[in-house]
Amino acid sequence: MPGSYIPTDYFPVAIVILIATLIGLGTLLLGLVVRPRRPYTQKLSPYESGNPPVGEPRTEFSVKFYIIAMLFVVFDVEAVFLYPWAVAYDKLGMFGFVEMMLFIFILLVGYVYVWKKGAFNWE
Amino acid sequence: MLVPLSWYIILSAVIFSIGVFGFLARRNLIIMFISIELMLNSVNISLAAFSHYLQVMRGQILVFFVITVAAAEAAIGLAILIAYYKNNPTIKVDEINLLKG
Amino acid sequence: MKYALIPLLPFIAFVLNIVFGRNYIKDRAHWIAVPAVFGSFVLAVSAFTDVLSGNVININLYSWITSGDFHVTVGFLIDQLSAIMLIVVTSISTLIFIYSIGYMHGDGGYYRFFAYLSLFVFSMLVLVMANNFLLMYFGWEAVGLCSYFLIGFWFHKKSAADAGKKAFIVNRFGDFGFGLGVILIFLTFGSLDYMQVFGQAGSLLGQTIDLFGYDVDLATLICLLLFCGAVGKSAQIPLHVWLPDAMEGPTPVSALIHAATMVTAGVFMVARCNPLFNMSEIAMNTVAIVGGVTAIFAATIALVQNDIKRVIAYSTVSQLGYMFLALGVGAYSAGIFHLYTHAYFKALLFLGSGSVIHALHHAKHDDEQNMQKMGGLRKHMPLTYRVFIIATLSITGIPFLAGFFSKDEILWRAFLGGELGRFLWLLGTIAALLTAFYSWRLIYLTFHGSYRGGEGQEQHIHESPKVITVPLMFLAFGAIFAGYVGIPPLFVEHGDKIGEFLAPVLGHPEGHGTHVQEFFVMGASIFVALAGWIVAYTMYLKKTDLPQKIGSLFKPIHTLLFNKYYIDELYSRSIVQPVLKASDKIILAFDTYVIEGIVNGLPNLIGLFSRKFRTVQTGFLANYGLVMAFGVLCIIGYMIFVR
Amino acid sequence: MDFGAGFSLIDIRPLTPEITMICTGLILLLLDLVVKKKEAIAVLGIIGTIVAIFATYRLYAFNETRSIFLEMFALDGYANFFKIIFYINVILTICISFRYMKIEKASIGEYYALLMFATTGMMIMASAADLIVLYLGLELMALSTYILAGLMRKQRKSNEAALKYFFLGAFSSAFLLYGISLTFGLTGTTNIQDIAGLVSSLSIADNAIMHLAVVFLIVAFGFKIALVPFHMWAPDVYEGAPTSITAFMSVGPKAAGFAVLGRVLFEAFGDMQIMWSSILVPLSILTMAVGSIIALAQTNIKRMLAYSSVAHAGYILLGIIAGTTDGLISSVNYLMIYMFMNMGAFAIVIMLRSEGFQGEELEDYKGLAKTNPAAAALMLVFMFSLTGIPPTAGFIGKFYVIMEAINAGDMYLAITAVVFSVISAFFYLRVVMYMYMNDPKETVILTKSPSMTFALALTTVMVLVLGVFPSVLLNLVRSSIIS
Repeated sequence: MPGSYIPTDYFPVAIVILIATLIGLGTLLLGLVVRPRRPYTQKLSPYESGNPPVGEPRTEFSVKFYIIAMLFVVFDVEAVFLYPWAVAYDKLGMFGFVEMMLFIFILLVGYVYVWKKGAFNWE
Repeated sequence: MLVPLSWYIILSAVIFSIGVFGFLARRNLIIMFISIELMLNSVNISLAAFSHYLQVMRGQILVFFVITVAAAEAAIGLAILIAYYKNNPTIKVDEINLLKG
Repeated sequence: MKYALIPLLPFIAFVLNIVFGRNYIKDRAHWIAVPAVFGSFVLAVSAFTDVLSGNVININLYSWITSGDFHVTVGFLIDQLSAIMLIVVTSISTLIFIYSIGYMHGDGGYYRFFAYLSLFVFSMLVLVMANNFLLMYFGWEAVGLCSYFLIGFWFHKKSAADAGKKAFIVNRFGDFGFGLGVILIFLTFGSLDYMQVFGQAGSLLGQTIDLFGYDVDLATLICLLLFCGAVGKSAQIPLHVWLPDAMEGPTPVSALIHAATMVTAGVFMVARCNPLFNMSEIAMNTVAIVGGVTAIFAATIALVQNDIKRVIAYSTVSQLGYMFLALGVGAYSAGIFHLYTHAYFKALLFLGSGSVIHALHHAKHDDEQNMQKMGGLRKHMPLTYRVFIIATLSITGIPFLAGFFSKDEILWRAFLGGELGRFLWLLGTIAALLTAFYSWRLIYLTFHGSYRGGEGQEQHIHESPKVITVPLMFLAFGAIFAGYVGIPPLFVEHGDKIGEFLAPVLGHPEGHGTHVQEFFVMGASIFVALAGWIVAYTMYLKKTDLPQKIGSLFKPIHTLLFNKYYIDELYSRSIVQPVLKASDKIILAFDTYVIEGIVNGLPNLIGLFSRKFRTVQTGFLANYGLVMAFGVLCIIGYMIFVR
Repeated sequence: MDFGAGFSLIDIRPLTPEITMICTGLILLLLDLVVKKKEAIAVLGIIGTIVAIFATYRLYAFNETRSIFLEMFALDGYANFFKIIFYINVILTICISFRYMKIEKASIGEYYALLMFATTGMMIMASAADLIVLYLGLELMALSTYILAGLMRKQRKSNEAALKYFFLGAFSSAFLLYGISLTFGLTGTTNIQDIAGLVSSLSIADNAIMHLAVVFLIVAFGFKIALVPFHMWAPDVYEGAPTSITAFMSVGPKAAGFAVLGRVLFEAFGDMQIMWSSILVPLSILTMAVGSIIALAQTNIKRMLAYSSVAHAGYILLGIIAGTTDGLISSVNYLMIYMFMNMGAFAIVIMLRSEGFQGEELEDYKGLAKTNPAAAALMLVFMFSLTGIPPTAGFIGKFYVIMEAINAGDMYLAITAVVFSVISAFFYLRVVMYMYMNDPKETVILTKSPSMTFALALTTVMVLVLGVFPSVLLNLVRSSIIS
C-alpha cells in the first residue's frame, strides 16, 4: 500500500493501552470524588514507620544507581536482537544458532568482566 | 485514515531539527544528550517509514541497530559524564573550556 | 646490476655503524667499513675491465618519481670517465680507510668517524656514477654534508666547528648556482638525463634567454651556473677560502675528501658536462682563466705557510687550478689524467703529513703541525721520509713519475691553445716553479736539519705503525707508476692510453704542435722543477738564514702572502662583518631578523592571523556544535544558491 | 526476503581477521581481571594483531574481491590495504604506550582491549559494502575511541577531551544516519554498489534530496577525518587525550574515515563526482588553511600536531577531489606515509614524557639536540617529512596528491596546497630550530624502552625508505585498488 502507512496490526494494542489508561485514571478520579478529606499536620507528614521524619525528602541518588542503570540498559536492549532471531529461527537454522551463540558469548564476556570488576557490588 | 509518507518524513525532519536545536541551544549536558537521542530517533522514524513504504526490510534492520547502538552510546556517554563530574562539579556546558585555542 | 653495489656497500657500512656503532660496534667499526670499501673497489675494478672491453653501462635502477610525463629516475652510467673516477675513489678510499684504523685509534668517535667516512664514499660514488643531473646533485650535496660533518668531527674544538660552518656556508654560494644551473637545464631540455641532455646540447647554439632585460647566451649561462658549483666545491678563486680551514678535520679526511676525491668533483662535473661547455667559448675561457689564476695564486700563498697541512692544502688548490686550466683549454682528458695522478701523490702527501703529526702527537709535541717546530725527522721516520720524497718528486713534475706526465700534458695543451693558452701556459709554468719550491721547502723544514721542537721530545718520535705505513707504500707506488697510462706520443707511439680511453666521452683535444715545441714545453717544466728544488735546497738546507733575510727584505710581500692575500679578512670585512660581526647587536639582529625572520618573522604575520583565528576555538562545546551546524548550513546554501 | 538461502557458515571465513581481532580484545579484557603484569596483555595484543595480519595475508589473494552476507561485507584490495594501515597503526600504538601508560598511571588491560575493538571497527568500515555495516563499524570505532580519549579518569583534560569528543561524535553520527536514511528512502537500498546503479537508473543524480543525503554523509565522514569546519573537536581532544591515543586517533579514525569516504563517494556516488568534488574543494582549502595557520600560534606540541593533522587531511583530500583512480591511489599512498611520520613524531613526544615531566610544550624541545642527539635527529626526520622535504616520504606523499590535483585540472588547488605547505614549514621547522639552535633549559630524560626503539626504528626506516623507493608502496597501492 504505497503512499500511506497505517499500522492496522497494532490497533488492538492501542485499544488495550487506551482502556488501561482509562481504568487507571478512572479509579483515581473515582477515589478523589468519593473519599472524605480531613487533613491535619500529623496526617500530612511523610510516613516513616512511625518515627519522626529526618532530613530532606529529596536526596541525590548515589552514582551507583547510574552504573546499574547503564548496565541494565545495555544488556536489556540487546534483547532486541534475540526476538527477531527467535521468530526467524526456523529459516536461519544452524547458521543463525551459531551466530546467536557468538553474540551471547560476547555479551557474556562483557557480563563476566563487569561482574569481576565489581560493578555489581553495592559497597 | 491514510497517513502519507511525506508526513512521516516531515515529522522526522521536524524532530531532527528539534534535536539539532536542542543540542545547540541547551546548556545542560544531559539535555544535550537527550537532544542527540531525539535526532537518532527521528532517523528511526524516517527509516521505518521508508522501509514500510518501499517494502524493503533493510531500513528496519538499521533501526534495530540504531536502537542498540544508541543504548551503548547512552551507556558510554553517561559513563563519560560521571567520570567528568567526579573531577569537575558541573554539567553546565558553559563552564567546560579547559582545552581551547 | 651488481654495480649498484659499488655505492651500496659503503652505505650499508654507514647504516650499520651509525645505528649499532655506539652500543655494539664501538672500536670494531673498521671491520665493517674497510671490507665494504674494499668490496666496492673490487667491483669498481670489474666495472673498469668491463668498460675497457668496450661496454658502456647505463642502467636505470628504478624510477624515483613517475607522474605522467615527469620522470625522475635513479640510474647509473658507467662509461670511460666514471670508470676512471670509480677506480680513483674506491682505491684511495680503501687505502685511507686502512690508514684511519691506525690514525684514529682510540678516538672517542671512532665508529662515528667510519660511519661518516662511509657515507661520504657512498655519496661520492653516487655523484660519480649518476646518469642524471638530479642524482648528481644529490651526491653533490651529500658529499658537502659529509665534508661538513667530518671537518667539524672534533666539534668540541671551536676552530674545527667554525671551519665546518665556513665550508658549509661558502659552498652554499656555489651550490646555489649549481642548483639554478640544473633547474635551467631541466627547463631547457625537459629532462635531466645525461644522454638526453647531451644529445640535444647542439640545439643550444645561438639560443638566448632574457635575463633582466639582457639577452644572455643560454649555453654560457647554464655553463657558468654549473661552474659556480665547481668553483665552490673545488675551492677555486674566489671561493677557495674554506679548503685550508677544512684542514681542522682529521688528516685522513683531509686526504680523502679535501685532496683526492670530493674537491675534484668540480673537475669531474665540468668534464662530464663537456658537451655543454663546448657550446660556450666564454664559459670555457672563464674556466681556464679561473684555473690558471688559482694555480699560481694558491702556490704563492703556499710559499710562506708554516702549517704543514695548510701548505699541502694550498698546493691542492693550486693543482686543482691546473685541472681547470686543462678543462678550460678543451683538454678534458688531460684534466682528468691529472686528477687521477694527483689523487695518489696528494693523498700520499697528506697521509705522510698525518704520519708525521701522529708521531709528533705521541711525542707530546704541543704544536704538532708547525713546520718551524719540526726538523730532522728523517732519521726517526725513514719510511715516511722516503714516501714524502716520492710524492714531492711526483708533484714537482720530475720526469717519469706520475705527476710529470699529467702536468706536462696540461702545459702542452695550454701551450697549443692560442694566445690565451700561451698566457696560461706561462702561469702554469711559473706555478710549477713555485710548486717545486714550496714542496721541497716542506721536506727540508720537516725532515732535514735539526729538531726544533721542545726538549726531550725527540727520543719519543717513532715511525708510525704498519697499518699507517703500508697504505703509504701503496700510494707511493701509485705516485710513481700511475702516470704510465698517459705517456706522450713524443716518447711512445700511442702511449697516451688514458686520452684514447677517454676519447669517446671527452673527445680529442684540438691543436697540434711540432716536436720541437713539445720538447721546449717539457724542458721548461723540467727546468723550473729543478730550479725550484735548487732554490729551496739553498735556502733551507745550505743558507738557513736566507729565508729570514728575504722575508725581511720583501716584508710587505711576505706579510701579504703569509696572510693569504688577506682574502679571509677581505671577506670578513666586506661580507661577513658588515652583516654579522659589526657588533654583538648585529648578531642579535641577525638572529632576530634573519633566522627568527625566516622561522618567526614571516610567521609572525601569519601568526597574527593565527592568534586571531585560534580564538574561534573557544573551548565551548556549544560553539563547536554551532560551527558544525553552520558549516552544514553553508554547504547546503552553497548547493542551493551557487550551483 | 529469504535469509536462509543467503548464508552459510562458510561465509564467516572472510571475517577471520575481524573475528581474530575481536577475540583478542575479549581475551585481553578477561585476562585483565587475572593478570597483574599489563605488559603481558600488551604483548598478547600485538600477537593477536599479527595473527590477524596473517589471516588477511593468507585468506585470499590480496586483491581478490569477495563479498559475503548478501554483499554487505566486501573483501577486496582496497579494504585489505586499509587494514594493513590499521594493523601497523595499532601495533605501533601498543609499542609506544608500554612505558607511557605506566607513567600516566593508566596502565590497564582495557586500554589494549579497546584498541583492539577500535581497530576492528576501522576494519569493518574499510570492508563495509553496505551503509548499515558502515554505520556499525563506525560506531564500534567511535565508541571505543571515546573511552580511550577519557582513559585518564583522574585528569580533567582527559575527561574534557572525552566529553567533547563524545558529544560532537554523537552529533555527527546523527547526521550520518540521516544521510543514510535519505539515501535509503530515495534508492530503496543501502548497498553501496546497488546505490550506484539505482542513482543512474532512477536518474536521481540531480535530485536535491539526494544531494542533501550526500552532504550529510560528507559531514559525518568529514567529522572523522577532521575537515574544517567539522574539525573543532580535534585540537581539544588531541591535547586532552593520552598521547598514545592521540597518536592512534590521528591516524586510525582518519584513515578509516578516508576509507569510507573514498568507497562511498567513488562507488556509490561516482556519477555525482562533479557535485561532491565542488563541495570538497572549498572544504579542502579551508582545511589546509586553518590547519596550517592556526598551528603557528600553538605552544603545545600535541595541539600543534593536531592542527598539522587537520592540515594533512586537506592534502589527502586533494586526491579524492581529483575523482580518478590515480587520485584515490595518491590519497591512500599519502595515508600510509602519513601514518609512519605522524606515529614517529608522536613517539618522540611520548618519549619526552617522564615521571613528573609533561614534555608537551614546545619549549621543552629547546636544546634537545645537545642533550639527546639521537632523538633530535629522528624528530628532525619526522618534521622534515611532515613538511614534505625530499628525500623523506612526506615529500612523495605531497608530490603525488598535488600532481593529481594538477592532472585533474585543479591548478589553483595545487598552488594553494603548495602555499600552505610552505606555511606549514614554519611551525614544523620551528621545532627543529628549537632543538638545534637553542640551549637546553633543563636536561630532558627520555623514557626509553625496547618497544619504543622498535617503533622509532620502523617509522624512521619507513619514512626514509619510502622517500627513496616510493614506487614500492605506490605499486602496492595501485595493485590493491585496481582489482
